[in-house]
Amino acid sequence: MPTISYREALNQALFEEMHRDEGVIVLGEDVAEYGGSFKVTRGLLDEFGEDRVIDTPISEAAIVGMATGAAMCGLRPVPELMTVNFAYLALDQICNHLALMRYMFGGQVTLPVTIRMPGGGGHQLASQHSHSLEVFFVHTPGLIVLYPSSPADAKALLKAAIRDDNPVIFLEHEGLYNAEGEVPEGTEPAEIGRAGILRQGKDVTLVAYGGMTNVALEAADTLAEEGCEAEVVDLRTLRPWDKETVVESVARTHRVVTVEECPPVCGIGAELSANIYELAFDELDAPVERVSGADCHLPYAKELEQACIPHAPDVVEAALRTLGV
Amino acid sequence: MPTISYREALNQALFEEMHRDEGVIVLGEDVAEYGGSFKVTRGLLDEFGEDRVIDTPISEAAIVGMATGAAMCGLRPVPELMTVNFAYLALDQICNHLALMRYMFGGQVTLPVTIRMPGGGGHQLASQHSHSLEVFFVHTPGLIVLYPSSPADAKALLKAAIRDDNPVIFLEHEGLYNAEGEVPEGTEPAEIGRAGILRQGKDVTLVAYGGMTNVALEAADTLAEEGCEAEVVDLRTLRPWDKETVVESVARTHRVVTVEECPPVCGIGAELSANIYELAFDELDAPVERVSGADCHLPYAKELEQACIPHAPDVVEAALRTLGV
Amino acid sequence: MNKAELMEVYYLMQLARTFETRVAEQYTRGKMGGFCHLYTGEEAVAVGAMWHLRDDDYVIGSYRDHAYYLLRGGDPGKAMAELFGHKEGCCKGKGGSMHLFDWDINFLGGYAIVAGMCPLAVGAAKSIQYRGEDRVVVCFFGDGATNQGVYHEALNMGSLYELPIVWVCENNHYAIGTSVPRSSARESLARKARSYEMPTYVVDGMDFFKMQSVAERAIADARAGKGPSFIEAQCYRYRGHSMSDPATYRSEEEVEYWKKRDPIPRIKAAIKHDFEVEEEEFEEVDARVRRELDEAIEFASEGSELPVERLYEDLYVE
Amino acid sequence: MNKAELMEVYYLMQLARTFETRVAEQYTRGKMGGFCHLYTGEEAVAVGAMWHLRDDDYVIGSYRDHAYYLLRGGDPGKAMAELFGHKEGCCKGKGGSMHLFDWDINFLGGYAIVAGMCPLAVGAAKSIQYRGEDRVVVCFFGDGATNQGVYHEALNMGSLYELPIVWVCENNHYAIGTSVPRSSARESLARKARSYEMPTYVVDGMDFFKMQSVAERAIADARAGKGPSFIEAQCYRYRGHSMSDPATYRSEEEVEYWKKRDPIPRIKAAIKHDFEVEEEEFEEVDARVRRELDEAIEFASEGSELPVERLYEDLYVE
Ligand SMILES: Cc1ncc(C[n+]2csc(CCOP(=O)(O)OP(=O)(O)O)c2C)c(N)n1
Ligand SMILES: Cc1ncc(C[n+]2csc(CCOP(=O)(O)OP(=O)(O)O)c2C)c(N)n1
Ligand SMILES: [Mg+2]
Ligand SMILES: [Mg+2]
Repeated sequence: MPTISYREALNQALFEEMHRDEGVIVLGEDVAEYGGSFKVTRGLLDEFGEDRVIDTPISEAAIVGMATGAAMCGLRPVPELMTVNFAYLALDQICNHLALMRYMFGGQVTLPVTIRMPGGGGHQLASQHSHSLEVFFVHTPGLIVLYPSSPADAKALLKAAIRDDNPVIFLEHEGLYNAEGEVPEGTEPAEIGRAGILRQGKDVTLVAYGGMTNVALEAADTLAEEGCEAEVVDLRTLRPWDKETVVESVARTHRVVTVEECPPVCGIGAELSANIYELAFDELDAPVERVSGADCHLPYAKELEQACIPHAPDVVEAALRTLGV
Repeated sequence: MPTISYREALNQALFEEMHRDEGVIVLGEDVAEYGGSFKVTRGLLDEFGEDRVIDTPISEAAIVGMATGAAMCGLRPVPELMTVNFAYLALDQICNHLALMRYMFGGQVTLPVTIRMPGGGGHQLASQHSHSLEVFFVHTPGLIVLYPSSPADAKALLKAAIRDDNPVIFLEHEGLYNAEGEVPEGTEPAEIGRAGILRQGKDVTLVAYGGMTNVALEAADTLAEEGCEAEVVDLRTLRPWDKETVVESVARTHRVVTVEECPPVCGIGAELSANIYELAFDELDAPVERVSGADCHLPYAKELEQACIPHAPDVVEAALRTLGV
Repeated sequence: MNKAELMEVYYLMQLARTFETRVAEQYTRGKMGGFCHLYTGEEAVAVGAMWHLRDDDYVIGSYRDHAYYLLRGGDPGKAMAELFGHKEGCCKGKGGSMHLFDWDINFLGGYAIVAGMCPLAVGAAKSIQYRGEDRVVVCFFGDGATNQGVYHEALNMGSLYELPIVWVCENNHYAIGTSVPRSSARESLARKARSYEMPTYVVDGMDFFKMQSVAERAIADARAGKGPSFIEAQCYRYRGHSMSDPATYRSEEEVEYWKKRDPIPRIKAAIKHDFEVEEEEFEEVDARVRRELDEAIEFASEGSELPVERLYEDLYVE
Repeated sequence: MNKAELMEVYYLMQLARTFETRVAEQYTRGKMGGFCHLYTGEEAVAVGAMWHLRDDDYVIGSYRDHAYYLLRGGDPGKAMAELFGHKEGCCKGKGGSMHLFDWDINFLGGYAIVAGMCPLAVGAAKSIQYRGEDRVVVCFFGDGATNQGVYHEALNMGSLYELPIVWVCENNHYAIGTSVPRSSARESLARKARSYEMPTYVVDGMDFFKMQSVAERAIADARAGKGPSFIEAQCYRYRGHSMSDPATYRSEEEVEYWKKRDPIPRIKAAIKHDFEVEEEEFEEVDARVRRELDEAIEFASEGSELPVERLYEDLYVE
């Protein structure tokens, strides 16, 4: 199996889906001539021309709106927001138009839009450029939210997103673009809504997603050294998330730690925790532990910024707490 | 004590704070000549003049940005967003400017902005106009989020918000504007971050806020008929919420039902639930129950819309579940 | 235009006008809820703008949308049922007054967020251009919308990509209680639109003939691949902003001034001027409109809401 | 302008220019991280725009903000320390390159969201007007910002309320890799700004004299209560968009064309033309700049990050 980067995997998915379906178009700031700010759309312009690979002005709201209008009339647009931080500017179009038009119009429109956006902290980009905004999308009915953690998933999930007839928020982690991994030739679209088990274990379940899966895996390594076998679940789809897989894992391990990069209040961890108690109360041998991003904005200074992001030792500690160690 | 409406209480708070502090200005769409779309700002223009009560174009992002800039330079602006639904258009200015500037600039700016916005469903305003967006604000570090449920609280909390030196999101419930209640003469500002106990009880705690407190109170009445004494906690401040009061109540009742109007995923209920398990696991005699708005957009049709909003019987049912009935 | 065509114009104007009268009546009787914005007084704008459209062209607009829907050929019964919140409505009762929509007649909907539909129009036009079709998108919005950021983003993109769009600004001089000079640094909205390099027109929106003639040109340009145009139609809403607005911010004289320019007597007079028409012929049209609307109300009244079990239907494509 | 003044201009230009050279050097050595946008080539715009400001006037701008800070009188050491992420920095290391800020010199900050600072400028100007002061706000932003919705909202409001603002558009012809004609339906950004009824100027932003003269007028108007003005300063950034951009989208000829118009030799030549100046005098200034920046780097290098315990400091006013 070829080994490629997360970035290349995404790029391949775009190439393949654009070849497969003429309705797929790509638009966004600097996605065409410049090849994308993170080079995910590199080469598309040459291959598919400017009718399908469209550079836009710095107009996030209208980029999403344009994609929505085009989708309404039968295209399958894949807008890129240069980074997730700019999604704030498009939230009206995302949450108050795209996410609800099908519902509001009684099912008459189908809006197969996949909005790609890189996010996450750790690169000293400071407060305005380091958000993890998954909660905003996960909280919004009508959206599908995906967040791949590996090259293979990146490719399979992006293909699934593009083929899906619902609006999809496709989050990419800036820290993963250069991560390498095996990606099968002829990748098929992944199943949306299905979590993956990245490592099996019987003592504690670590539920993570996106950039946090590596943190969880690293924690699992450390835990293994201490004789604790951690199971690592990668949600992959944040909305609708895979309750079954999580609950089954908890039923095996009886302990759970959630790992999220976003701030904790009304976070993904809160959602997981509340549900796990509702669905698997009797399976739990210890309270659910949440490891989350700091409840503040990411500062520029390197060490301070790192202190805002969960690291393996935080997860290890939390796991050990569930084990009463 | 005089009995006045929630609307009048807010109006009085604005009058009094504007008299008290020359730095307080009000701005927004139709807030001056028209007196506000819900008439909360009625009379302010005549009293304080157009320098302090400012009609704006339909430019939500710039309204918030203008308030922020004015606050930075020493004023104490109270912008109104005509309804919470339009906050989507201003989220970049709210969450990625106002909420983080003090932090990002190392404490050099103080931003005493109070953004008032009416929200909530129940008036057949359909999907684009019926949001409960509290999660967006509660999830964002740097903001204070208030949501009064009675005329007395409306007045005391709005006064507190205006005097507070932090950015405050001040949510008002459209369904409460005509609600009447006693409001003391010479109301003092409320303490931010302090929940209230609206009704004491020993069997189950109902935690609600904003428009949902009436639902909880109604449920408590019904429960009382069945011999169950419910305690009703009104959060009043959603960020930072009063963990102490909630946990103390749970320690007395050992059972808890959360009641929120917003959709459930990563909702206020999830946040409460996760925390209650973390802080009071041993006090709980039953799993936390969450009653929330539907996980979909609010439709126009009357009965359908009502089915999206929690009602007293939903809360009663949930409470009885915690009691094993 | 021949007599039959003109009588059709008269019919459409009366249909749009009378529909609103009947809606107001039903609203007052509690048959519907929510916000309800009437188009009364502005009929010539929509009838004129849409007169030269083909069936396969797209129309999209704001929450003041009953007229757009009807003039596209929408069924008054389905519109009324939608306002009643009934499943027989064009959106199964989920959209209501502000959100009529009908895919079958290429009416891409009414939207409640001021200017929110402008980028959607850009996208619809992109799909036309992409497929090499010669369809056109007409996008209606108010004077107030020109102060929204996304409006500017959309107009810029429409021009940049030379898309087949006709932007129709219904300048009825007020955004709720705020008049244009109190909200726009430049009073000429057409002048403002010229930032985006396209033909702009200012037209008497109370006059069907002027309106259709300007629209004809704009539509033809769009169809011919010459890109977007902008029409500022000066008009007036006779009623308050919505059913709940008493509109005390306007003087009686001002309202009278505009009512004197009412487009319906004007079209009637124009027809009479050019052709031999008996008053009875107009009355027949009026009667037809009344009958159609009686039927619409009957149809709507007989309907019922979607059962609550179907609440989540249409949220996702399964 | 007398010789001393001109030599001060030369000093400011060299300070702004050399600061960026030293930043690039430190960046490459790994002394800082994140995004870092240099102002190299655009110095005449900021020096000219700010030349006639008083100490109590406000300046606000984008992430390409080192020059604004220094020209306001900011301490190069505090700026460099900020870039190093150290607590000695002007924002305690929390802001970094894109977010310099200094209350004491009325520099209201650099912002990373394109056009996001425009409404903040409106608010700052409102506070001035409200207090009856005669201060002025100068707001800097790029050509790309003119395609953002909030930019239009802010310009409209600035004009509507007749606020004391000087909008300075640094038209360096590119927004990252996208040139103005590929993103703006109208290439003249000044023409676009005319939608908002205010004096607009197009000026050679590579020429300090032209720049300051236009700014003088705009500032005087704002100070006199005549409302905002708009200046489109045509200029060029010599380097890529940020430290990580190789800028392959521009031809060498184009870069050369602009470098021939470099504002620093131009000011030097102008000074020499008008006054007797020895080359040594310039060299002394250069040496002074070098010394100040050496000191700045030393100061920054000796600093350290805020301790992690202070992470939550300044999130709320307690
Ligand atoms: C973004 C946004 N802000 C505010 C509102 C509330 N609102 C509804 S209609 C309206 C006035 C719109 O005026 P205009 O665009 O002139 O259209 P008209 O109603 O006159 O047809 C306002 C402010 C809204 N719906 N959307
Ligand atoms: C709202 C927003 N969208 C996208 C970006 C990413 N971005 C950073 S700078 C930039 C280009 C801005 O160009 P311009 O306004 O011309 O300023 P310049 O960098 O040329 O000084 C872009 C697209 C951003 N920071 N903010
Ligand atoms: Mg209007
Ligand atoms: Mg530029």
